[in-house]
Amino acid sequence: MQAVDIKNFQVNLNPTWCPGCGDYGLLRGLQIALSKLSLDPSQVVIVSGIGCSSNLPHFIKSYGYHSLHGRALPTAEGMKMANPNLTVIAAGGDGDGYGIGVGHLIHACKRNIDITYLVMNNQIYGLTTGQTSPTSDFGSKTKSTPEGNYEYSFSPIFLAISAGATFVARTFSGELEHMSEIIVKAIQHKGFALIDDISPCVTYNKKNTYQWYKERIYKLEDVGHNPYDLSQAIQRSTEWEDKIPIGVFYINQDKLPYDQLDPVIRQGGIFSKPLELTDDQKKEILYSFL
Amino acid sequence: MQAVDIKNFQVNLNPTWCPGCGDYGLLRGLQIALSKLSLDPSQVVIVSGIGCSSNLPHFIKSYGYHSLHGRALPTAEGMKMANPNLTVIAAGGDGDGYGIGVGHLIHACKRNIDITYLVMNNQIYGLTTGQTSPTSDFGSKTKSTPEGNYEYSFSPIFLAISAGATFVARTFSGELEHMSEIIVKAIQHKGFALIDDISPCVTYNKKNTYQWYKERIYKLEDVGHNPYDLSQAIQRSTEWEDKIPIGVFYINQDKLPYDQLDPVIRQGGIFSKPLELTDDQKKEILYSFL
Amino acid sequence: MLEKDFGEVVVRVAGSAGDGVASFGDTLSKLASRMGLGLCAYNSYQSVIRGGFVWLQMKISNDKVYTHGDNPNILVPLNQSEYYRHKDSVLPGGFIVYNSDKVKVDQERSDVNYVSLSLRELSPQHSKQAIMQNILLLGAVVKIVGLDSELLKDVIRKSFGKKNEEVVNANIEVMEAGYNNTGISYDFGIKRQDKKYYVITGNYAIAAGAAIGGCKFYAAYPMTPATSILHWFASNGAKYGIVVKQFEDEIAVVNAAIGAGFVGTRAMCATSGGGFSLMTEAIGSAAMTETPVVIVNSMRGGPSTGLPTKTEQGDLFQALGASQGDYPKAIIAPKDPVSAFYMSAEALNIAEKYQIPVILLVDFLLSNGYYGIPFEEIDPSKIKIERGEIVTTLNGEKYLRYKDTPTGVSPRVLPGTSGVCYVAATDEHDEDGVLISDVYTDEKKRKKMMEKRMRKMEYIVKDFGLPVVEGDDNPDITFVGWGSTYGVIKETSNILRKKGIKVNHVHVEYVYPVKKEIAEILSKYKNVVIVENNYTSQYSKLLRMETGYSIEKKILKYDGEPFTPLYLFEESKKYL
Amino acid sequence: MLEKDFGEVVVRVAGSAGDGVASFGDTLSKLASRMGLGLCAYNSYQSVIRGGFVWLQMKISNDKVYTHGDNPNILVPLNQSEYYRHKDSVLPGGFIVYNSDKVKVDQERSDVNYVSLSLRELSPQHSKQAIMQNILLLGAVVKIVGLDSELLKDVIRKSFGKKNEEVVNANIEVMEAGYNNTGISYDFGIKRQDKKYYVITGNYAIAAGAAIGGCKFYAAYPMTPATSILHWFASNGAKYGIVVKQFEDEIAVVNAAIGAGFVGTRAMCATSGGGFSLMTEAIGSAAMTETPVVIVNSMRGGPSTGLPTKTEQGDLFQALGASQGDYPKAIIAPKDPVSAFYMSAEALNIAEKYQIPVILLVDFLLSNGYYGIPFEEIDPSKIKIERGEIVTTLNGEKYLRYKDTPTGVSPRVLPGTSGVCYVAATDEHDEDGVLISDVYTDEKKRKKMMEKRMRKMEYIVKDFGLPVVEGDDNPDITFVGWGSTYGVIKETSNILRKKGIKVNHVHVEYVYPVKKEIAEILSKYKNVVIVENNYTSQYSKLLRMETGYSIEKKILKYDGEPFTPLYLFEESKKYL
Ligand SMILES: Cc1ncc(C[n+]2csc(CCOP(=O)(O)OP(=O)(O)O)c2C)c(N)n1
Ligand SMILES: Cc1ncc(C[n+]2csc(CCOP(=O)(O)OP(=O)(O)O)c2C)c(N)n1
Ligand code: SF4
Ligand code: SF4
Ligand SMILES: [Mg+2]
Ligand SMILES: [Mg+2]
Repeated sequence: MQAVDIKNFQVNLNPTWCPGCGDYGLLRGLQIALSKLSLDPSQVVIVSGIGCSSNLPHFIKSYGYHSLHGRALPTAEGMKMANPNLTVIAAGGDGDGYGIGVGHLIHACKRNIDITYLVMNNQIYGLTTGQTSPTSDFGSKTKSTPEGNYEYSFSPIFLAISAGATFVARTFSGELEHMSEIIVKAIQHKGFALIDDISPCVTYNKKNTYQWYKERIYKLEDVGHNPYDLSQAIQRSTEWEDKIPIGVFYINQDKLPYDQLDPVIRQGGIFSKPLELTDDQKKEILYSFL
Repeated sequence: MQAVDIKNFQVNLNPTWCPGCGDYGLLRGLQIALSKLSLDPSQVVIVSGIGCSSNLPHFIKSYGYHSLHGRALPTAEGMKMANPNLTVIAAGGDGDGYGIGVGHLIHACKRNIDITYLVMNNQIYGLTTGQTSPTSDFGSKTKSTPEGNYEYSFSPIFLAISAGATFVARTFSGELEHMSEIIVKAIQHKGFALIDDISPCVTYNKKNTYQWYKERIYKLEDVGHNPYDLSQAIQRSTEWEDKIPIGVFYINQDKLPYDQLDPVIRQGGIFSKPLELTDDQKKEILYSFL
Repeated sequence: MLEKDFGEVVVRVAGSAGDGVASFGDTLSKLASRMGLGLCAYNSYQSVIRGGFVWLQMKISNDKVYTHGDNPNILVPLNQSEYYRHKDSVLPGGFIVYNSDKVKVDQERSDVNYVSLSLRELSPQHSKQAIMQNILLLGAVVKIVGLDSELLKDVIRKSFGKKNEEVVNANIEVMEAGYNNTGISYDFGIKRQDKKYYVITGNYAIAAGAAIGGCKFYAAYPMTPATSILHWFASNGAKYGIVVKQFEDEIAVVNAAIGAGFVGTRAMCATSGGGFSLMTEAIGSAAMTETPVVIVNSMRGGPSTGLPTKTEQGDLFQALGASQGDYPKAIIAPKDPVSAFYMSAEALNIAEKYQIPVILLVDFLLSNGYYGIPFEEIDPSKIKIERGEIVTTLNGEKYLRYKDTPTGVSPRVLPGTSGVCYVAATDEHDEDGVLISDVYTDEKKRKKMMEKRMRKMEYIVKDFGLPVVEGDDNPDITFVGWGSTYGVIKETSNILRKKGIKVNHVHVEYVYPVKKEIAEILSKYKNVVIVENNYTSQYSKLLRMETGYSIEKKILKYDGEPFTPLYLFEESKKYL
Repeated sequence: MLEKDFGEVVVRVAGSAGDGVASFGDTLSKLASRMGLGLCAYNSYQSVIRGGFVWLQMKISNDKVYTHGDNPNILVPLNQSEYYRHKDSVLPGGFIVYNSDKVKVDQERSDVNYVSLSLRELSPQHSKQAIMQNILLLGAVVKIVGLDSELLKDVIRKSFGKKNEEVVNANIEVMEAGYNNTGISYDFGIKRQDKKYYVITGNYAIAAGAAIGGCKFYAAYPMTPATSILHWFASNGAKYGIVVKQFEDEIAVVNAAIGAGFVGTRAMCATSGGGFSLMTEAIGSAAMTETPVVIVNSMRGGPSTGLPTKTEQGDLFQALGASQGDYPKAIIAPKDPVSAFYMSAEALNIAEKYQIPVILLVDFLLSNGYYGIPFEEIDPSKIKIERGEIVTTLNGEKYLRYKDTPTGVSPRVLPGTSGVCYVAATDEHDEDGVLISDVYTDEKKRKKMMEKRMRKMEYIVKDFGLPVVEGDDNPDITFVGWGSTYGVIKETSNILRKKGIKVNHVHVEYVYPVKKEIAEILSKYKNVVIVENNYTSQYSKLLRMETGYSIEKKILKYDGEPFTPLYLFEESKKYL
């Protein structure tokens, strides 16, 4: 691949994350991936929700939309439907995407719309100073569960596959090269791609630290995982506490993305077309009421 | 089982459903199940959303709460947490539960709270006169997709399993005995139980008719399905167009329900306790601010 | 003698859901409009799919019609219970037209004419199809009123299309049986007119206005009474290059519309109060990111799920209080389908020009009522697409997305434009889009940005039109209304005038920001009465809060049904 | 000479998030209150976890304190940039206390005293722990002001607990190094008092009031500035038999609270504007099903995500316009932590007594400010649990859940009660709970039920207290405020009085329904000025809309920071 200079995607603003935050890793991995893909920053829109992680669009050069908590995906979908020529990337946290926003995630997976969704999963609500998230481990002590979390966590990988996502992967903010390669594939994939990035919160998650993850992480490609096999994918998707796989869990190339099925979007979207209808079209509309 | 008279669960009000609507089947199946369980109607609360199917609480004797579109589950969860002695049943449509309400469904599954959720799935939005629902088949022509639905439908069974539900089944409104047995098991199950009831809409869904279903439906117990086996369950959960399994897909007895984990709910909930704190407790609270 | 004006007739058909009440109305409306007659119809239906008590009433006239009228001249009960429920509503001298197979007449009134037809006898081969009674009875109505049965055949042919010749013939046959076996008729003075009418609902007018106004993205989640806008777009969108999408909920709907608006499309969505509640958070966010978006809220009986198929004007304060904090927005409420057509397009213009959310407030009555609209009143060439300032090339100068300008409006660069990049954020930000909420909230910057946004309101209100003021000088009574009550106030005013009372009528369509001139106009009149279809008189509250002008006299209705002229006439007596 | 009143001192500590600004304040507040001193602190922080410009200011006094004051007597800059940012704010004669390892003093002012300490020199063994500079500098502050360092040791011991003896000793050591190496002090007139204070934030007061008021179900989704209520309940709930649950979003939160309320529990939830937006649909539904629920909305800078950690009173209209249609609800806004404590319990009473949603409106300032509250002002025995009518046994008569009563309130039977069954519906229903929206919307029934519900408002408003009216007869100026501005108006009034101006102060806590008496009270005064922390003066709008009474003179602030006495004093000059 002919990469452009990563500087194309850098801005003159320091991230406001805590030193050591995993989100620096994803930011860097994304910048590497975009430069590998030789994309023009002005053809990329990054849409986020609210959370520490959701501040990301401010720290990368591209168009950005820093939307509401949990609403990155529908906002991104509207953009993609209106202008499918744009590379639309959604980004945010685990609370944002798997908590308040999980309904949109399920439907975006189902819709298989051509968006790449990057979730910086730190198993905690960072910006609100450390409450339980949907991926917080059972028993985790957080500010909202000081005696331990009484909910079993779910696997976002498993969930996304069951909802119909066609590209599902996990990356680790401590493995930039691996991450950037997967982001490249996800963006190239035609359809909805979820990347669950393990992005440690060094301030509020004292259980799931870099160290904790490093002891458990292994690469799917190292164990001969076949991402085109649904049952293998599901089996791997539920691994956690002992071993944590990263890499591409699942790819499905049989389903067309929504934007190639819808007759209007398929034609390059509405963006390039004039807004005004022709006189004949206007007449046709009115005459239908005769 | 020592059943009480089904009349205990009947009211003096005719359902407002169209003649032939599948929801009559679920209503009857539920009444049979409740009478088989010999429950006292005043110890049962049925909570619904909005939709044709969500009118159900009015047609059965018990306490009922006809809540908002998509919000049956959180309302029911609040009830169960406040008074775990009640048998709390949530009910509604596919739009209600898998569309607008799917985020709550995912989290109720994850939480494994001891509620039975009955979804009358007709693959259409009935009350709003026939638009696409999340379970509408790909290509279905509905009022909102006159040229055919461009989304792939998902399997609510698969979804619920991936989210952590511990009892997942499908019934058919044309098979009352089978249905009522499964509802009995679901209510007896300690934890979250989803029943996806195939409940044909005779008015707006001209594709997925009784006939269409009957040609495809088979019973899981007839093929030796083991509901304790996750991978078997998942494999069956994705069957549709050709063959449609009904029966219990999945049971997981390893996870405790939320209401038995939370230290306050576990003690029989707050309902029976006096509201007023003791003087010592009041003092303790205030002294903590000294 | 009929107490009605010569040259008009009111027909009411009553049955259960599934009985075909709506299609009876539909066919009759087509016939009337093709005869050059004016009409207005209201369908009072229920929130069930089958059963329930449904009635549709249509006023047909030689002239344009503004309401569906009061008591009917002709009642067509489709079943026994509806016969009982409605029989007393028929005006003396009027008609009750029924199928004697289904309706047994007792408790007979001596002052009305009973027209009895038996489907079984007149058309035995079709008597199994219950729905056939409608066309039989319609034939009778056509005969009584003296409408054109040949034209009706044409309408039937068009409705069922070429493919269904058998159905067409059956319908024509039965219709003729009804027509020919009705021995009675009455001269209502209804005559074919040399006029052309569209027959349109408020919702269709909104859809058409938006499509012609350049809407290219329509998102929705079904909700009565807004759903038929979705249906229109779903059936017609592709033809006109409009992306139409039903999302998983209203939150997704409005955020998707905002996303589409952000990348430069004209986007609209519609819902009713419950869905609007869910949209409010995003509506505030559009104001903060300065992204254009139009939200139609078609109000129904509230609170909560309330009366899903009934009318009310109860969501004004919801629109006003949508989302937290102070931010610029516009609320406009068309008075009839003609206004709905133009204002739908205008909403898109306001949204883009000021980069704000615009709320188009209508209600069940306007959304789903059928109106005959004279041809010349709908002129698509009057709709101009105004997008506000969009910058496509920059001459080297630094682009500030949120530049502080005299009007508060900052020229947009649309994503995809090369050489520029910015971030739009729902957090408070400076002119360049950089957050001022995270590192240091500079109080001066915050104040500047708040004032920049709110400044738009001063300009929007200047763009807004004055209220419609119609009627007599030195009025004995002045009616104030907003939105869908225009028609009924107009007809009531005419009734009052016939009694020698001088009436004028001030009707507000540009609701918020409030034009102060409205208070000035009203303060010239001595007997000002507000008419609202809600409990708390929301508009008069808004007016008082914004201008200090109080309207003390109120006629309010909140029982689910719309005002009718006689009802309003009776109510207005207390202020005369 | 210090321009401050004798007997009080204002200390400001400034740093970045993560520098320990809050814990500096916490320790100081504990010391002060244990010395019997009054205090009030405001923490101006940012919406980032690390970095950002954060400062906390505390006023300490021999008497009760109402605000965090204006410019400080003592500044403690924790890093270089904050030294520059804040140094000019110090009052002449004041002190700048700093760690010379981290802060280099230049641009020196000749009118303030510089107190320089080096952690590296004074306590080399702890110099690696940056956080230790705080206790060093606190030691210095204690010395300057003449606070009790022995008591401070006690506070340190309590804070770190017995398990951390090493940490305790280290902290005491460093504190003493600061104390002993500060050679300067000043007589602020601060003296140990024989008074007892609680130190409490508004949020803790709400939580405590609710717990003592019988709240047994608390649901939330984290959102600044409401989050610490959740933290309090999460840590303390189990002890008091309170179910505490963080749900997946605010929609689930409020519906779960309603569900809990339906089965007979006292339920509360809290959020800020964005989450409140998502709750609105359900708030209307609670009114329709007549289910008690209390929603706390702690306002922050808006619109949209806005200024998450800044203060504003901008959500009044959001509360007012929450959900579609007209329905009964109450909005109350405590003026300080004492009111917050009682009104939180009162909200639960109102909700159950009238079976309605009650909105408790507070803001960032009140929620997160620390206040010293004299012991006797918080008396739990004053909180009475009033549940309204609950029927547990029926003597054979037919139970009507929604019985039309003179007050509009229908006695409740709680689910689980045997012999009764009913359905509560968000659709319109009759007295027995049966829907009237589905089969036939009887207009009379609908009207009756609407009036039944709305009738509650007449009784609620009677229960409501009058506004607090304080101050001089024949005032030259009358301040009107609501919610958290009470303290600053009170202090400003005192400043004005010292200048010979007669001031009175009308403060509203029972916001909606509006008591008409408020207009009557205000109309007695000639120079009425409203003080609001928002752009559009939302309360004066509400007051005008409900009573017709206009307040034309306004002092508004919407830059994120709260009013301070001097600011308000300066602004009020234009009306004198
Ligand atoms: C509707 C709404 N509810 C709550 C919040 C408060 N809030 C801001 S960020 C956040 C959660 C952040 O967690 P996550 O998405 O995991 O991001 P992280 O900070 O961990 O990167 C919450 C609850 C909000 N902004 N909006
Ligand atoms: C927030 C909100 N949005 C939309 C609606 C309108 N609405 C009522 S029922 C319904 C869908 C019904 O479909 P489903 O849940 O499948 O139930 P069915 O009628 O098919 O039994 C919708 C969209 C509503 N009541 N509330
Ligand atoms: S709080 Fe956690 S998630 Fe947020 S910036 Fe700091 S380390 Fe990252
Ligand atoms: S419309 Fe469909 S779902 Fe609704 S009652 Fe009729 S058959 Fe049942
Ligand atoms: Mg997180
Ligand atoms: Mg359905």
